[in-house]
Amino acid sequence: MSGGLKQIILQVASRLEITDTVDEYFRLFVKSAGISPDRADWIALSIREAVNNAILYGNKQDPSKTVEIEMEAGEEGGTAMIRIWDEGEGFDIGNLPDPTKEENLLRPHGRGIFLIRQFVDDVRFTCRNPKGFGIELLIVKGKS
Amino acid sequence: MSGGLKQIILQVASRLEITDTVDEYFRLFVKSAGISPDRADWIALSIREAVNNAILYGNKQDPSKTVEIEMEAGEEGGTAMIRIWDEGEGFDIGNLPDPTKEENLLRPHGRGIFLIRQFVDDVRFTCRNPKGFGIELLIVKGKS
Amino acid sequence: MKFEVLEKGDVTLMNIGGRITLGSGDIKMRDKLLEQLDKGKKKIVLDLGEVSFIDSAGLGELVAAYTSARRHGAQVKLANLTKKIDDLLDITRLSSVFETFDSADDAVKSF
Amino acid sequence: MKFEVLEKGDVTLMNIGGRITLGSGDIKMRDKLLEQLDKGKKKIVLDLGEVSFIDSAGLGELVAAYTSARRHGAQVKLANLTKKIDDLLDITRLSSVFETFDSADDAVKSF
Ligand SMILES: Nc1ncnc2c1ncn2[C@@H]1O[C@H](COP(=O)(O)OP(=O)(O)O)[C@@H](O)[C@H]1O
Ligand SMILES: Nc1ncnc2c1ncn2[C@@H]1O[C@H](COP(=O)(O)OP(=O)(O)O)[C@@H](O)[C@H]1O
Repeated sequence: MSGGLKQIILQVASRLEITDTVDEYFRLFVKSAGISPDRADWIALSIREAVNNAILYGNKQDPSKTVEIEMEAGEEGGTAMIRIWDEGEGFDIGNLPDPTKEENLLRPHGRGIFLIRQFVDDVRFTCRNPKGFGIELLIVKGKS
Repeated sequence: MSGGLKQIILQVASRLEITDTVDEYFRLFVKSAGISPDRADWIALSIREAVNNAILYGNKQDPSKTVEIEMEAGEEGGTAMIRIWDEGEGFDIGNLPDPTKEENLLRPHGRGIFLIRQFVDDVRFTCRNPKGFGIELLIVKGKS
Repeated sequence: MKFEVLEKGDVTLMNIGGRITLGSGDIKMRDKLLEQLDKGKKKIVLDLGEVSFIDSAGLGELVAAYTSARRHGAQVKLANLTKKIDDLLDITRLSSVFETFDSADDAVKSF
Repeated sequence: MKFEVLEKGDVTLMNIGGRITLGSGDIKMRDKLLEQLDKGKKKIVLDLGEVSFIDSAGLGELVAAYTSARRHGAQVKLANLTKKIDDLLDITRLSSVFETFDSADDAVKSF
């Protein structure tokens, strides 16, 4: 934990407009968590992708369903963790087509998870009770 | 809930410097929650008082202890709720001297809870398991 | 989002500004482009110099622009990429799909 | 936090700027004031015009300034309150404790 902030949790309705609000909170979080500013834009993009997916696929844009974003600052010089939870069933993550393969290049979709994997240091998928699918983005704070 | 943000939860270490960080998050929250801007400064002061008390008295400035700040946006035009939790035992809230009484006017302390009561629409004290004392600030969003 | 359509000889130059992201900008770009394709325009340059931000949905729209154009026998080229968009095209290998130019002028002349 | 001490005849004018809050500004104000009291100053004006923010600990420091001065046979007056600080003094009834003035000049002349 750096500067005293340990964790922020945001609970938001499943509406696509909310990603901008989440972004504003992330920008504040970056300052307290000691994430390198040159990475912030790319991590912000990763969070947008994950939040959009949670809203679209996890919660099917049902505004009564909640998306929860946890941002954990972690130790100074250690790792920060960002988790995006939805109320859905998740999906078969082993089975995503690689968007950079020749035959997929002209598909208009399927680049979200791929981009996330490029910009954060580790991605994990996880579930919780009673129901909830989560994607966990790990950020090694020393890296730039 | 307004604009899609339902709730923010901040978990912070028990260090006095953290109140400025909490304030920054509150300023963002004000925008999403639809709290009238002319009240924001006074509610911000109330939050500072409650967070300082949680750090000083609840957690005795032990930085390993956590203060948790929940900001719940509530329905549009309804009430917002802000809860400040510490890991302490609480205190006898019925027994606080009135700082505006003649005999207390020259005391340097004892104005925090009094100020909070002036600026928010209701104050409740509450406990939770396994341990934790909370002060709950209710804000009627229509009021200015 | 900003859209400005200029005729440069037989080349259509579209100056795009703002964000191309899911739910904002993406659909609009598609509509504006189809309008030009329906008019029979065959040579199209998208000037992205003032695009502040793009996400995977925005990248998808660029790809859709490319394929719609091809279906109409037209061609889309990109100009004036910011460093961030350039990086995104590289990372997603879309740089192998698009012809990109440093300036709108260069792109217009290249047809 | 800003502290500036000016001599106006036998009146000590302290221009205070920034925040007077728990852990920042509060202790410093106390020290600066005691310094003046120890020098034997008896007439003190605190100009709060540039104080951006004050909390209950800051109000407590103002009270402590008042009582320390009294113990030294000195007097503290306040000048140039912002609307917010004025409201806080009213709400806490500290306006009945302090003599307050619209300008530092008025406060200095009032002794
Ligand atoms: N939170 C989620 N819940 C359920 N399915 C998901 C979730 N996130 C992603 N997916 C699935 O993974 C696929 C790939 O997602 P992504 O790489 O972001 O690309 P896109 O959103 O463009 O399809 C989605 O089409 C969807 O089927
Ligand atoms: N979170 C808390 N846990 C335990 N005691 C508290 C807490 N908040 C306030 N108190 C008690 O209530 C008293 C009054 O608090 P307050 O009105 O803020 O004035 P001050 O902090 O200046 O004493 C404190 O001195 C303390 O004894």
